[in-house]
Amino acid sequence: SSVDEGGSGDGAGSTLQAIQDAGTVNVAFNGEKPYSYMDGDELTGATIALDKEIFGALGVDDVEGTETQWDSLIPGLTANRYDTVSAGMSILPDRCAQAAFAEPTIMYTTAFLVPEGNPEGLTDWQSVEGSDLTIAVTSGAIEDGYAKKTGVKTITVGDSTDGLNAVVTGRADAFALTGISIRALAESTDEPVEATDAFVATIDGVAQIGAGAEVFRKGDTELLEAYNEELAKINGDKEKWLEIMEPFGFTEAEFPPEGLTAEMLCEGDLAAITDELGLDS
Amino acid sequence: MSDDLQALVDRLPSLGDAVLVTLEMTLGGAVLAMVVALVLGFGARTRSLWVRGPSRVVIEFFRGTSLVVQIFWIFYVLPQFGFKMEALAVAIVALGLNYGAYAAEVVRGSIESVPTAQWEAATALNLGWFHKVRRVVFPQAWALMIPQLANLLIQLLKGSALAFYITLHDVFWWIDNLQRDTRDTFFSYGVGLVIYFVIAYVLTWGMNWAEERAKRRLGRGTRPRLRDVFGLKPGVPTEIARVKGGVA
Amino acid sequence: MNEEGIWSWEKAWEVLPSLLRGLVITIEATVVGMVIASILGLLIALAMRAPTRWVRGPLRLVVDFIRMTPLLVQLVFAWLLLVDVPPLVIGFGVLGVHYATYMSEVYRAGIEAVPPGQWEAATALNLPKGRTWFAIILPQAIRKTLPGLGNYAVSMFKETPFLFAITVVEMYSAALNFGANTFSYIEALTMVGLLFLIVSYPTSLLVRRMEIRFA
Amino acid sequence: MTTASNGTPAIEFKDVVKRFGDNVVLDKLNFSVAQGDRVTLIGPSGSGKTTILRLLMTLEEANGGLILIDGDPYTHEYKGDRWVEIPEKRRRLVRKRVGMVFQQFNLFPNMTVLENITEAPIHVLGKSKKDAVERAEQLLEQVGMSEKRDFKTNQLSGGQQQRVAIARALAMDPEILLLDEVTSALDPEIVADVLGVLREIANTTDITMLLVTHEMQFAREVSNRVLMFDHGKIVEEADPETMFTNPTHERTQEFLKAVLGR
Amino acid sequence: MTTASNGTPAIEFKDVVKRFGDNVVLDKLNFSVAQGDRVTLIGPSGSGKTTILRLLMTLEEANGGLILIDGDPYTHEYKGDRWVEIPEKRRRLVRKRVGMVFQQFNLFPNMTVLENITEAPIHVLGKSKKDAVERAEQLLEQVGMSEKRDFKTNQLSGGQQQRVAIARALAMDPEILLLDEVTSALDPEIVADVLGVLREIANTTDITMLLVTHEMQFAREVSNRVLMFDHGKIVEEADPETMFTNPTHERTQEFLKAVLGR
Ligand SMILES: Nc1ncnc2c1ncn2[C@@H]1O[C@H](COP(=O)(O)OP(=O)(O)OP(=O)(O)O)[C@@H](O)[C@H]1O
Ligand SMILES: Nc1ncnc2c1ncn2[C@@H]1O[C@H](COP(=O)(O)OP(=O)(O)OP(=O)(O)O)[C@@H](O)[C@H]1O
Ligand SMILES: [Mg+2]
Ligand SMILES: [Mg+2]
Repeated sequence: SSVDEGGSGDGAGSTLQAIQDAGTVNVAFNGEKPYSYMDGDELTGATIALDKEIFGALGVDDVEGTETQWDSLIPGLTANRYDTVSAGMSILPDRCAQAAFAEPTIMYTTAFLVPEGNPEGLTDWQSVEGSDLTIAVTSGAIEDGYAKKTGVKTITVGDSTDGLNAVVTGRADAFALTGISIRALAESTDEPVEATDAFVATIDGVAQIGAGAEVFRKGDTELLEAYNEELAKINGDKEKWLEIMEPFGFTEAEFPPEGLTAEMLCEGDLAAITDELGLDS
Repeated sequence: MSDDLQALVDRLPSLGDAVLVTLEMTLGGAVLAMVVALVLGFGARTRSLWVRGPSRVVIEFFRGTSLVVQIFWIFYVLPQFGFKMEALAVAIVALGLNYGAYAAEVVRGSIESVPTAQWEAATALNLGWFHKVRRVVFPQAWALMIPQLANLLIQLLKGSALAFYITLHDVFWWIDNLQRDTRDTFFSYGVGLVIYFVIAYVLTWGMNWAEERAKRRLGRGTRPRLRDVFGLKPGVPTEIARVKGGVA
Repeated sequence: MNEEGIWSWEKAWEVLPSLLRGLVITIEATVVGMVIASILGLLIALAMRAPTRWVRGPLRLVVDFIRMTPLLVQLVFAWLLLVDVPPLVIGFGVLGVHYATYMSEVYRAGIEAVPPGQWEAATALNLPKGRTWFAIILPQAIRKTLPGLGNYAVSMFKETPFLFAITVVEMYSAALNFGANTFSYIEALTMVGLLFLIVSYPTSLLVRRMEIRFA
Repeated sequence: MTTASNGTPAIEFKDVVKRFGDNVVLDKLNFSVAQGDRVTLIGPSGSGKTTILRLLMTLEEANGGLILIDGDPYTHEYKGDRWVEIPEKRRRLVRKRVGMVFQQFNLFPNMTVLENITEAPIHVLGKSKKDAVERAEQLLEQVGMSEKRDFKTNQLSGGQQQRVAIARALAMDPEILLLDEVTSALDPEIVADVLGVLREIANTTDITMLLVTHEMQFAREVSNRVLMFDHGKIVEEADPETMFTNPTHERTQEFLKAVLGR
Repeated sequence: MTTASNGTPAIEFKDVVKRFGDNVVLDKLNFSVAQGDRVTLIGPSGSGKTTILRLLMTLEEANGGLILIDGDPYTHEYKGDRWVEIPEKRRRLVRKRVGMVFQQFNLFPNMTVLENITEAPIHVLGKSKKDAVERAEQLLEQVGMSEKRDFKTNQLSGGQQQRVAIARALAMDPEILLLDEVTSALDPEIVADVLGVLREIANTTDITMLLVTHEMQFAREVSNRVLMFDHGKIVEEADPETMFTNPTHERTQEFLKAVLGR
């Protein structure tokens, strides 16, 4: 199996050096389609494909994976159990204090999973704001933050299947998650549910730009820089990016706009970013 | 449903490995727990405060903080202090320490339920402490302990489902994956229920057999009938109410 | 290793309020679950003494099945099936039923530990069955089971994290939530461990006191 | 206290059979005890003495034969030509007339001395609490335990517990009192004390007594008939004087020699 | 079997004090037992008889005073001018000379009859298994239990268990044998049997015996000295004949009357 034990960053030597010597990098993943998951015996997914490309360029041919629950991705990284986290984790200011994010690789939109026919007619965040609908959100996800800020009633579920169950059983009126995940979820089930169109949520008049990225240990600056360098080549070439990501259902909508950096997202001033990049929701 | 079955069949080959991991954790954890229980159980009833005190602290600590938190610390925090173990080892150590602390109370209680007169008779024959314990007291306490240890073993088995939290591919991980594949919680958890039940049942048989054997050694009980061994016999026999320290 | 070091007191204090809110749920679940388990457990133990195999057999099977399968799965099943019941109620109920199967064993042992001489004395005094149970046997049996019940209370307390699977945010899921948002898992989970210890240690001291008193 | 001294035996065993597994303890045992009689059962260990008392108290079920109390069938009766078990309800009516004191006292540890004694009169005989307490105090006086009425039973010595147990049995005003080695769990010096209480009861009431004891001196003093058992059979039957001074059967001689002659 | 009959007492109590909490059970008790003596302790319940035997077996710790076996200090000794506890290692050497038989037999239920007897000789005396088994069989023969050598102990009756317990104590070849009411848990008829075994041992060995018994007849037969205890003090001391027929102290008279005179 491709699942391996242990990161390469033990001791004093740099992680970059270590993985280059070994020819193997060990990435943690959460088994969530379409980001990073096992397909039979093969580790695959959009962020994995990206990793293979980038690490390959760094002279590391093998990308191995350690499957971990969402909540232990970061603790395992800090504990040197693996080298990076490849799960498209959102770049958030609080998180930046504990771990180092690479530059954005995927732009996030939001969507709702709703009962077939979308009885409540949900389209964007404004359609739930101020309503008395109950929205299911996954524990610690950005949508949870949106709901808190806008006073939307939520229940917290463990993972996307639980979110599906919450909608099917009527415990929640909708399940909010990233557009990509909701689309994948709706496709993978026979239950009478559907995905709404993805949107960029606007909270307090500010477009909630969100992006996911590879995560590194704080100390692994050298590896992070090397990774970013290779990533810049892909991010600078939309065709190349789509070539890698499209097979997993990603579209141009998820392509990170030029100029958007992890540092900006870590700052957390979304209004400033919108202005600077001239984005509009 | 037929999709579900297809997914189940596809995943069956990997079930063997998953069960193996669960069994390794359960049995490894149980063996370690027994060692821990013996050390702490006897430690907690010595007269010397220097032994009893630390034993009690360790027991209360591992019973008092929960298993998840212990696993978290051993797997994710200790490495940051340069103390790193393999995931399976971590699972076994955590399960062993946690359930060992519970089992220590069972051991202590059972040892205390062996009549003092037995210790005294052994002293009157001038047997040394270790010899008294090994040959006289423990074999009698053992028969009292088994039913409660059997309960703990089932709890330990269920506790091992936390292994996925530390990247192990055990039965629970397998079920979780089945659930993601099928998106059918009922189906996949139902399958999981059956798997855990079967493992628990087999473990219970083993413990029933051990109990009958221990009782026979004491000349109590009869030769175990098949029904005694294979029946889903309730864990706790009459004598247990006398045993202090109970399961928890 | 983080350059900030492993532990940040700031984060620890920051997470505390939401943990305490979760702790309230945790304690509620334990108390309510314990009440259900104590009563249901006793009923099961009594039903197990029914003279007919047609009661004992099926009951034994159900009890063993519940005892031998994971609490988490039972919670999720109940949550999926009982659509109209609030998750908190399901949590209390399932915890109670799950532990009732353990407690029934404790009660059974307690009842069987009442010396046969007590039954015989009651018969010799011609006391009716009900009076024998309620005035003679149960008062003696339950005294002996108190430590066992206490132990299960401590243990149930530490199994409440499973409630996260049915959307009940108790202490543990509050910690995970905090961790996911900030990546400060160490502080959050360590505080959870400490809070567990702070609550369960006095409880287990109390239980041992009872052991000594009722021994 | 007796219902009628019309010659109906207080206790009658007819062909009573009792087995434990393959072990036939009583094999068609026949004997009867007249009203007001004081009968002592003696015999080696395992001869079935306790079993007889337990059958009478319905703590054991007989495997055959009839047990009658005051002529009333107690455990089984013939109906048509089949054995029919007597329902618990009717059995309780008969059982009211029988009281028993155990070797191990079997007091209820969750109750005080007084509650032990009043429990059954209140809940079985339906006495008022006041009446029951009054009678209990009278009995406690009689067994010399008045000052201990509010003690828990485990604060009492063995001899004191046994005296409470005797009072408890008497509180039900039984016509028949069964006593199974009531002194053998007691310290030797205390034995005399408890026997004194029983002697007084024997002398002041006309209660029918069936007792098992190894205190031959006591048997001699209170009983008017002694039955020697061996292997569930009556080997010899006589008044105490004859039995203890001049036993005819060889087994009895041997037994008495062992018990008395050391 | 005795080391030397040079006049050193086999057992010597010097000012021995034993308290349980506030309850002073032995208050500066002094007495000694010569080698080969057979001494019976009598006295009412709670007078401290068992405590004396338990102190000798080191099952209790004395609170003061000296206990000597063959002149060797056993539990404490003066060193310089301070009490020093004797280490377990040396204590075990002295304890080898003492054997004890308990009222409740206390056989090990997890071992067979033979294993009960050979366990200590093999593991404490370091005998070979063959020798230990040989000696055990000889002892089983002596107590009449040869056919039961491979039985589990709970398959035996009380009397049989007590006989095995006696054999077990003798297998250690003790110089001093302590016997605490060894027949009082037995059925009356069986008592004679066990006493017979002890009588034979008394008659065929020169083992020093210290025994507590309520069987006055037996005390009379085997012992050459009787000590009457009350409240942890020796009230009277005499040869059995004098003690039982002509006790001088009032407490003794009263006690013997209660125990014998029923
Ligand atoms: N519950 C039981 N199960 C099996 N056998 C029993 C049971 N009770 C009694 N026995 C057997 O029945 C026989 C008679 O027992 P019982 O107690 O009546 O004797 P006993 O004359 O009272 O003796 P003792 O003087 O020792 O009290 C014995 O062989 C005993 O082993
Ligand atoms: N472990 C103990 N803890 C507290 N008190 C004790 C203990 N053992 C004995 N005693 C007390 O010491 C006193 C003497 O007891 P001991 O057993 O020596 O008396 P005894 O002469 O053997 O009486 P008996 O004839 O009843 O056996 C009693 O008052 C008893 O209550
Ligand atoms: Mg009897
Ligand atoms: Mg004594």
